[in-house]
Amino acid sequence: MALSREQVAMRVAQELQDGYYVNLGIGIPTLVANFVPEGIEVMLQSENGLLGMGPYPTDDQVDADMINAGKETVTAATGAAIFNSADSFAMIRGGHVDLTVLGAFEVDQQGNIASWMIPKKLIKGMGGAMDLVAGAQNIIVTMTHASKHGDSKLLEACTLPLTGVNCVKKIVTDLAVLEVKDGAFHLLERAPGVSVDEIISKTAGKLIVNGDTPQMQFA
Amino acid sequence: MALSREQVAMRVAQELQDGYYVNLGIGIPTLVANFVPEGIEVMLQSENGLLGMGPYPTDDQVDADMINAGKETVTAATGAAIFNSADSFAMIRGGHVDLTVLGAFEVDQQGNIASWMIPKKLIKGMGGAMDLVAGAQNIIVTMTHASKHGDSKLLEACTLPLTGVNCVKKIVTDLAVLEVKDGAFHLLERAPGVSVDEIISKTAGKLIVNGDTPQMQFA
Amino acid sequence: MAGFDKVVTSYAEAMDGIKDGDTIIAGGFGLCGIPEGLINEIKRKKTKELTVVSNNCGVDDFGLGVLLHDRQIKKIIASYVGENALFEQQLLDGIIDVELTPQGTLAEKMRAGGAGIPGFYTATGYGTPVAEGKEVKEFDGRPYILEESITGEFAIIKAWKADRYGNLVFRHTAMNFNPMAATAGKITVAEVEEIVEPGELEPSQIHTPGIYVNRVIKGDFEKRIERVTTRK
Amino acid sequence: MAGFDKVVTSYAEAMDGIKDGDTIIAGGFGLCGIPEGLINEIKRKKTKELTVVSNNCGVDDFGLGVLLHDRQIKKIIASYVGENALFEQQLLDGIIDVELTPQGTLAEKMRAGGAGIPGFYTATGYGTPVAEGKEVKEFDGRPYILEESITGEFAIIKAWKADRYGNLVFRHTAMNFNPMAATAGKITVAEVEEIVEPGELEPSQIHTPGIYVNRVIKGDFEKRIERVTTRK
Repeated sequence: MALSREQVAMRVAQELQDGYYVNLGIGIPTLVANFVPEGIEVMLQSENGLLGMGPYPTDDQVDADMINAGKETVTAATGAAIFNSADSFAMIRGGHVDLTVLGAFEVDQQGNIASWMIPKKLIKGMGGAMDLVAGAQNIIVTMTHASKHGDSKLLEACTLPLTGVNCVKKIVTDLAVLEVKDGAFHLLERAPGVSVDEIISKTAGKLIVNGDTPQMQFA
Repeated sequence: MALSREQVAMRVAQELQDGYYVNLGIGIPTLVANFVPEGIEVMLQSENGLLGMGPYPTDDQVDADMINAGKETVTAATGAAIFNSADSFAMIRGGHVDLTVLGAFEVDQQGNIASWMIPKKLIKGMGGAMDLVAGAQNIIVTMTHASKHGDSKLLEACTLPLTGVNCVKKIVTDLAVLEVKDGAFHLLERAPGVSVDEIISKTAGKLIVNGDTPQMQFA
Repeated sequence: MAGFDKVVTSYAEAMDGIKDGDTIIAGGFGLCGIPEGLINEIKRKKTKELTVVSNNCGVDDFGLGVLLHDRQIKKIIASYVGENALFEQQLLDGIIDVELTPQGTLAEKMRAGGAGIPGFYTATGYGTPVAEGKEVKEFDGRPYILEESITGEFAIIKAWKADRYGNLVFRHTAMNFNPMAATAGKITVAEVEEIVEPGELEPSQIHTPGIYVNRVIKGDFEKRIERVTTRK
Repeated sequence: MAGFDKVVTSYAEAMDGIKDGDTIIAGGFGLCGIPEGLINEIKRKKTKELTVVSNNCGVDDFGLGVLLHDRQIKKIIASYVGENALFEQQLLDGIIDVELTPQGTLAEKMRAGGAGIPGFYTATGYGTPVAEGKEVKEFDGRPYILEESITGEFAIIKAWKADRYGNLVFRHTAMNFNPMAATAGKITVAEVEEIVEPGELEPSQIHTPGIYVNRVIKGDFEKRIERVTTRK
């Protein structure tokens, strides 16, 4: 069965390592923070200028001057640092963030990602997404494997305007975990109860399946 | 009679305006700070990262962590700001310093300056001089008009490796005040008791003398 | 130090000299750390044909969004404009032009403008619509695009504390784009919560040295929050 | 947070992994704000063929100058090397190579290295020997030269206070090149005067966020002064 949003976040959280500096995008990526494995500590970077993002504030902690990149009120964790936007993106562009998790409309087998614009619909802007995908050492994309209409989001070539090229290394969808390399998607894991055939049928790009595909493990 | 070092500094100080941010080089330029005219306040920028340089410390104020660009111990004036070297040169390169005063080996009629290197003698390095001459809105060069051997330092074209091109606007020597524009030195003032003929004889580059040349005035 | 006293007492003085067609660099991220009173003064003056450089364009009735009602903005250079329905309408109607710029590139373009760096190379946006028409150069085998700096006739920013010399300190994440914007204006105006005497701010803890700031005004801030998000 | 505790207790650990031929980015201006103990550890380890990137090269018997005695430095990228007679001799003898770089360009090259900006344009040095072999480009009618970023295997810096996560605060003008150097090392080691617990440093007053710092060691500094200059 397809994973819930929370389960996708739980699976992504398994990729975290102790001491990682991580940038989590809006949506499912934000949920990853709730599932950091036992014994592991990560520091969250928010691109508006905060390293060491803490939990949401309690009602009496709310401060208009303390927000995250999603414009939500947040707190600073113990040992946090706050800096300006140029310094924040120097950190991102310079490859100092260990892992970036973000959503996407489409990913293709070259590791290209489209996540910011659907022509003829409203153009909201790319925010920090282009900087993040260009700068991160390691990018995990989370999204549903296919659209509501059943159209695959894992393509031979993205059809929407790109956010970045040759940058996505790993994808966690509601159906599978895949690696992107050598111009193909490589199936690593499948969601519990989801068949390899279903994944094949919902992957439009080149998909490499190597022998048995283990199911994702959730502790 | 040729001006003393102090008199050159006094004459340069007449160029200061209230509210100026000023960078003073090593040597005579440093002395300018001693002759800031009554009723005028300037703030001194030291390119190692200090805006608002104060006087030298008293013996008990000496602090190894508080130095100027000449590596001398200094103090911070009230209202000073301290920042890193990249930010300091952003300030300089971005043209935010109102006036830079520095010494030179040679200046030519195109406003080129040579101040950092004498081939076959020791190469010490340019330090911040190239950044200063490229970034300042207004540059005054102070130097003796001619070398000890009588060789003019105001040339048709500099003979030494350049520090910057087309940047010097004004020169205050021990003999004269000159403006550099349209490919020539324009004589503005002469030192008290110094004849125009002496200045002409000691200026190798193209010199424009327009009518009577007033003597410098010292209050 | 009369020459260094940057404090003005009216918004009219604060924005004196702004004219139709000017480029305004504005600090702020969303509605956080924005110069509320300076924006309202521009609205009051009805200055037109403005090019606004800011990460966002406020919301319909707050922040830079208030300049849309009288069509004061001709063009905006921003990274994200998705919070504003009126903006969307003016974009569709061709009243306003938008140059979408990646957030980090935008911050760096402002910094570069203030720092005398006319252009820099970044991998951000390579291979995307952002790269169209821009020079591409390889360094160590990776392609980068050339981005040019931004400066403006005015920069309007919001700080927490200022001293009379214009030295500024920002509070928490209300810092955001304000320090870079401060460097990129020919005239930089800072609206602040508190004005202190020179010497009260620790020199090495000043975020923006006074050399960048031409005018300081004490503001009175609503500080609207876009998304109040709390836990139990 | 075990994963974020950057504190090491020996200089051997602090400089573990340095090897012959490495590029070392060093903070400091003259003898002010230099990582004295880390430099001495490199001397002790006798690492050779180093490329050192630093504004200066110390004096004969202090700072980076101590690495000259055993000819550990192959090349130095600096803006001013005039305080060091041994350096001069090795330069004349062809033992050491020097790449003189304007001070502001050097600071910006380090910052760019840390910020993922492979190159930037500056007017500094145009028309001088510094521009030789460099690409020239005009912006708004003025010529600028292309300067490339610098990174190194190690950055060695000196700070005042650090917390265990590697967040750093610098003291007075001992800040200088240290913050930029911190961003430009694959491994960045900070030698500091005092180690405090996370939370003791005010977040918005941290000069160098811990993300740039891999190791922190408490040092014991002589803090030699080059030119003690006093008034009555």
